[in-house]
Amino acid sequence: MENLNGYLIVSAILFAIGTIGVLTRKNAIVIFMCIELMLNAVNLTFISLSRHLGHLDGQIFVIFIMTVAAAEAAVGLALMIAFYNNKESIDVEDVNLMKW
Amino acid sequence: METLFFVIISLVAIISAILVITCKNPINSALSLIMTFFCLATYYVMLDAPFMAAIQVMVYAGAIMVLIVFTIMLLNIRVNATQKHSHKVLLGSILGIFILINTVVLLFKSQVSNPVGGLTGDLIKNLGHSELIGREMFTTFLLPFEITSILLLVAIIGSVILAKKKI
Amino acid sequence: MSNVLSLTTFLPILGVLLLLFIPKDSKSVLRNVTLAVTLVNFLVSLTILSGFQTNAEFQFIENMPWIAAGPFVMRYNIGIDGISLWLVILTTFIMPIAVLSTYTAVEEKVKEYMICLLMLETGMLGAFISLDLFLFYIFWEVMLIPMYFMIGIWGGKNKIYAAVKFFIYTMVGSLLMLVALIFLYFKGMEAGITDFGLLQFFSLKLDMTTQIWLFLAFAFAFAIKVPMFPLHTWLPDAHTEAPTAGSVILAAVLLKMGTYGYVRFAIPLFPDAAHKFAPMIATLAVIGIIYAALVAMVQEDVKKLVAYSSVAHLGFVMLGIFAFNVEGISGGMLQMLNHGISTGALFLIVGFIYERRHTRLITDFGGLSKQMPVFATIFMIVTLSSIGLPGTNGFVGEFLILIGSFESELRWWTVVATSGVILSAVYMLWVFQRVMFGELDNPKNQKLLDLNARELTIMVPLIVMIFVMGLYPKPFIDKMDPAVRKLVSQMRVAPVNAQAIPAGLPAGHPAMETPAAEPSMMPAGHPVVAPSSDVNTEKVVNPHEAK
Amino acid sequence: MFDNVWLIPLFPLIGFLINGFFGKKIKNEAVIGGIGTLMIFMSFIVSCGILMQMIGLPPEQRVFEKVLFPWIHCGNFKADMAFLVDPLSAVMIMVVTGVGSLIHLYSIGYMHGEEGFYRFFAYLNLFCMAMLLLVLGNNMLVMFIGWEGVGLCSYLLIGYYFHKKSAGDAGKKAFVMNRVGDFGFLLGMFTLYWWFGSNHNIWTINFTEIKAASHLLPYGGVVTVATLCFFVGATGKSAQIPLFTWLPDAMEGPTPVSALIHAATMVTAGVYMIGRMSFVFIKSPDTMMVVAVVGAATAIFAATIGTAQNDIKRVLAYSTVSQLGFMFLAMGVGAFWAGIFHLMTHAFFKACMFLGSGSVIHSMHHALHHGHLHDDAQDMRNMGGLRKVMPITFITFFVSTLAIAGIFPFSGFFSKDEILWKAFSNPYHGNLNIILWGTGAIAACFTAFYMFRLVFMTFFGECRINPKVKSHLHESPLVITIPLMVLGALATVGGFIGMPKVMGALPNYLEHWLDPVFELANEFGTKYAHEGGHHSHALEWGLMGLSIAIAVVGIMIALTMYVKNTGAPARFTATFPALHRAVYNKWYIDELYDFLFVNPCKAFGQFLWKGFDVVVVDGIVNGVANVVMGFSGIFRYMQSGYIYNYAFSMVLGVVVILGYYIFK
Repeated sequence: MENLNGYLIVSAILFAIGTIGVLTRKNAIVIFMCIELMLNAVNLTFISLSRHLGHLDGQIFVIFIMTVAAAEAAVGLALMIAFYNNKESIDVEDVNLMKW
Repeated sequence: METLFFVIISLVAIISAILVITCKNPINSALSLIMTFFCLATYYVMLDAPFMAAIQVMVYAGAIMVLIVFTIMLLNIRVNATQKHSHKVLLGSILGIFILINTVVLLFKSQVSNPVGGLTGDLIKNLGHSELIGREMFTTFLLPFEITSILLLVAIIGSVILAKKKI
Repeated sequence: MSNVLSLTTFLPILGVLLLLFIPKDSKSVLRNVTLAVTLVNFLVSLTILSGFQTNAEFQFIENMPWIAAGPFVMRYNIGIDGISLWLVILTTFIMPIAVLSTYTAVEEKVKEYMICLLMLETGMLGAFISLDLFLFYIFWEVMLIPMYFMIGIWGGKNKIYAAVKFFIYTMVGSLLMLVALIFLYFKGMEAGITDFGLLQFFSLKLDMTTQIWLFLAFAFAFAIKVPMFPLHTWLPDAHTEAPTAGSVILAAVLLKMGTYGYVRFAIPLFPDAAHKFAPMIATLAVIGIIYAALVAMVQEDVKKLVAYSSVAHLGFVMLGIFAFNVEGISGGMLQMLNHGISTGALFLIVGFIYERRHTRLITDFGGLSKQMPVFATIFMIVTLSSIGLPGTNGFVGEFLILIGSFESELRWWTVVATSGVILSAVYMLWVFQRVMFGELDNPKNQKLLDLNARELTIMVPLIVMIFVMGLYPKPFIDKMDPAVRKLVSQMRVAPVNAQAIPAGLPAGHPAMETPAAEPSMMPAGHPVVAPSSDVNTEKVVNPHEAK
Repeated sequence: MFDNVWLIPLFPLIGFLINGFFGKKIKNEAVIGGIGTLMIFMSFIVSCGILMQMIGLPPEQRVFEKVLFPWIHCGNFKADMAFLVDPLSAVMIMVVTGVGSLIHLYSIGYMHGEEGFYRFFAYLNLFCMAMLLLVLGNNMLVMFIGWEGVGLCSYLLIGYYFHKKSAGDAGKKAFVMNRVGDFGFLLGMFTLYWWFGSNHNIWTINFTEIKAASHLLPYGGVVTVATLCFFVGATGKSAQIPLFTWLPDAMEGPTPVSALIHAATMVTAGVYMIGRMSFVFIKSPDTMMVVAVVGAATAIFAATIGTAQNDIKRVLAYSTVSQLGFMFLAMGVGAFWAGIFHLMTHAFFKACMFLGSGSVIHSMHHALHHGHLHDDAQDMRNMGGLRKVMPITFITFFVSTLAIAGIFPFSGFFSKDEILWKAFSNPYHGNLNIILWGTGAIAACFTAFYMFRLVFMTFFGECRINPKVKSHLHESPLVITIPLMVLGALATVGGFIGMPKVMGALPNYLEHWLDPVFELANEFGTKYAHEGGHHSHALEWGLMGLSIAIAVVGIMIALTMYVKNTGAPARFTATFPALHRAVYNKWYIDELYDFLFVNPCKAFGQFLWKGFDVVVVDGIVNGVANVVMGFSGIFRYMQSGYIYNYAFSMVLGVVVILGYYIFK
């Protein structure tokens, strides 16, 4: 695997973009998507390193991450719907009950 | 050839990722994200992991993104024209870039070890990726696998309870 | 039945498990089951009493590995001797009474309340039987939490303040104790101690500076729990806000943790420091006696008054313990039991009228004797026990404390403390007069009902114990005597009394045990276990027979 | 018989338990009163048996100890529930059970129809038990049970009419003052115990053991401390200066209680205690002097107050205080047997007078009740001329008054004269003797005066009660008059058992009887007694005559002022208004105590609570909490509640930590 660094750099860039998205966007669904993006960046790292090291564990891990992501998507989106039902908005700036 | 392909895919992936975070309309973001996911699936194929690529397309691009798009449409969110906190964008970007710098520096400073497992491209070609994954999954990782099902069950119940107005 | 101690301690937890399966709406079932569990536990603890051999050794020992984390080795090491025996029995004795008192007092969240009570019982019992310092610490904290909830959830109108105050006060002390505990453990490891077992630490030789710091940390934690002046202000608040059963347990058992801590840990672990600080602690104890009595005198709330009287009583206990002789410490131990019974009874009494009138202000009452004669009689008896009238239990303990401390170095302290007997009569009789005597002029009081059968059932055992312990305290003293003697020998009392004894006279006083001829022994270790023959000789050479 | 000594306190205890538990159900007054009286009478019979047996023994064998069961054994300390029977306690149990039986009997009549009849008898029985424990105790601790027990019963019985605030207050006052005394008693006990233990390794509080070891005690020094402490105890219980103010207030209780507790038995406990420990007291000349001086001072002080009171029972109460002063005077001058002698005669005549006054009050009360009047049934100004309607009460009362005034040959004459003579002739106090004697004599004069004032105001002259109800006054029933007659007879002849030697008509039985008890004390006393204590018989006769003369003078003044010249008291009051007001208000002692002790204590308590507890201690505690809360009040603004802020901090943390590890 001569191109390992390429994959890792792409993964890092994607992760950074995801982070920026989480930090800058207000729309909860977009934030959610950015989180998915970050997870995928990590998945890419796992698989490329798994391939490089010649060991399957990393890929197994990715499967678990995907499962978690799926579960997270289900619960997170349900949360958003519930929140939207209450506040007529999914703007995270409206989520401020945990203040003080 | 392969390098060129890699660069093209990478550019597409990064640009669509940037689109994810810049598009005003969430639908556009979602479509860009799907694009990114497809790029990642391509990477997986290039990394001799066709099974992962298939799952990537099915689970992420297929299931999760469909769920997200449905949600967006269901909620019918008005697009907010103005981004009030420009300093937020600035600070967030700076931090993101710092993360990137950190990671890249880490990447170059550290030494990746030599292969430890016996997994080679030939082996994958001979046996098939799915079989390898399946064998590993149902032997060594059987217990986590089963626990995952519980996690999914919990998620199902949780989302039903959360989303329903009255139970 | 070798593990009867464990059984006693954890039976309430089994009860909790049982309670979990009972729906929370069937209140009477919950109450009865809890009562049954505590009663059974009391019966089980009686087997401990009957199996207890009257000697100075720890008995019913169970010693099993528990936690071994790196250098820290904690063992499940439990056992009792004459000192903890009666406190265990007191706990199991008070619990059914406390449970029975909640039958009508608590109507909300009955299940949680009962669970709290049972967990509290386990915590208290565990603390009394632990022979492993760390195990003790765990139980010490365990009993804090149910009590916190009991005050905070079922308390009066200022319950949150009281609960938090109680919690933080106690927590501050116990964290200091934890630090001291760990420090002590490292000191012990240098000397070859392998785990947190208490008995090993008794033979540990510590230099004076270490002893002083460790003693101060332990003493501080226990002083808060006792509580000693000036760390007592959590007590009136906690008592006033706590529900009746909570007050009863708090007064009867929890406060004893502090004094028990001194007897079991602070004093024998750091004897030299204890000696050094005895005058200071005695001063605080005496101030507490007078101070609490004066403050109690002017209280308007009956429960607060009783709470302050607790402070005064425990001042006596502390004075007795720091007399460092058999009379004083036995008196202190006895007074702990007495206080548990009579102050517990007083809180129950306050609870009874509170349930009827929903007020505790003294001015709201007056002339209740006419309406509630049985109640008046019981209140009278308990009052007398509390002020230490001869023939009731309060007298025996108080008297032994005073005579013990009078013959120790604390003579002048005793003189001041003795005047506390006047003040206690003043405030107790005054409150009795204002509540029970006078015209029955408040119309709300004219329809009060006398005690019902359940309330009588609660009070009768306490009244019986008041007289039994007052008129025939011999079995109580005898059982604890060897352990107390051993403690005194561990203390190596400074030969103050011995100086006055002309040489050649038979040793009659424990002070005589001090090896005056070996001053070099002073910083050295005290005997871990006094040879039983020593104890016997002391018994044989009794001054009366010697004369 | 000696072996059965435990029966003596047991019977009243049984009576207490029966009446206490079942009295309310029994309801029948005759049964309740009968049980109470019977129980104490049984004790009396046992006491008689013990006395008979003791008389049959030679003097040196008249001591018997009975250990019932071990009580407190701890370390060196050892106290058994044990009884001591010796001539002194034999006299005391005879007085207690004898007078007690009569008063129980009397109470059946007097308390008739009271709401808490059973309660009264239960308490009375309990009191007798405690008193008997007190006199029979073999060690200080058993004595102390009785000591506090009688205090308790006194509290309960004074507060018998608990709905009256004054009764509750009086009960509490009595108990607290007694507690002050108990404080002294405890300290005295501790001192003796500690001294014997640490110096001679004799750890004991047992009377016989202390007696056996008493030769080890030094003169003065620690003994003075211990005995002064004990004396504080005695002043509390026996209402001496400075702790006497509770006794007059104690008259709030029913009259039989006053007779039994506050005249015949409980208040004499202090005297008995000094008698019991005479061999310790005598070792301290200073204490003896203090006892004598306090006794004499109390005798005259209380007597002056007694002259101005109008409440019949209060006069008797002050008279009791004064007579107790005489007993302490006797103790203080080393005439222990005379003190006990006066204790006994006083029990007879004062009980008789109290019961007599009770009879009068009973009758007055009934009469006033008939007329629906609310005049004070105890105020002597409402009485007068009662001798015609209540002849038996009058005669017995009059006999007792003669006895207390010290008229020959009534019992009081012998005992009081013996005390005055010893005050004059004792070898201990040197020049102080004449002052002691003079004070005693003047007090005796006052006694005669106010007692006859009482008699004249109550039984002589015109009847001042509202004429409407005059016809309702009548003699009390037999159950009341029988005890009066018995006690009257005893007050008349009781003195003959202690006839002075110079008279020679009869041997001095009592002194010989008590000799084994006080022998040791007298022996110790000779160590520092002054020489030249021999006085001629002529002097003794002369002083005897003088004391009678003094009494007669007192009577004459009373006669002049209250019978012949009835305007005199008013004129006297008008001439010396300040003096009268001071005496009438008991020299403002109560007010003084309130000012000195009670109010400062309350104020100090208030200060400690509101000032120290709440402000200082809780101030610190809450202050710490407030500081913490103040800081968190600032820091909490970090919790903005916006998710992106949290995410931002989290990422920042990741960047910083990661950066640190990468670039370090």
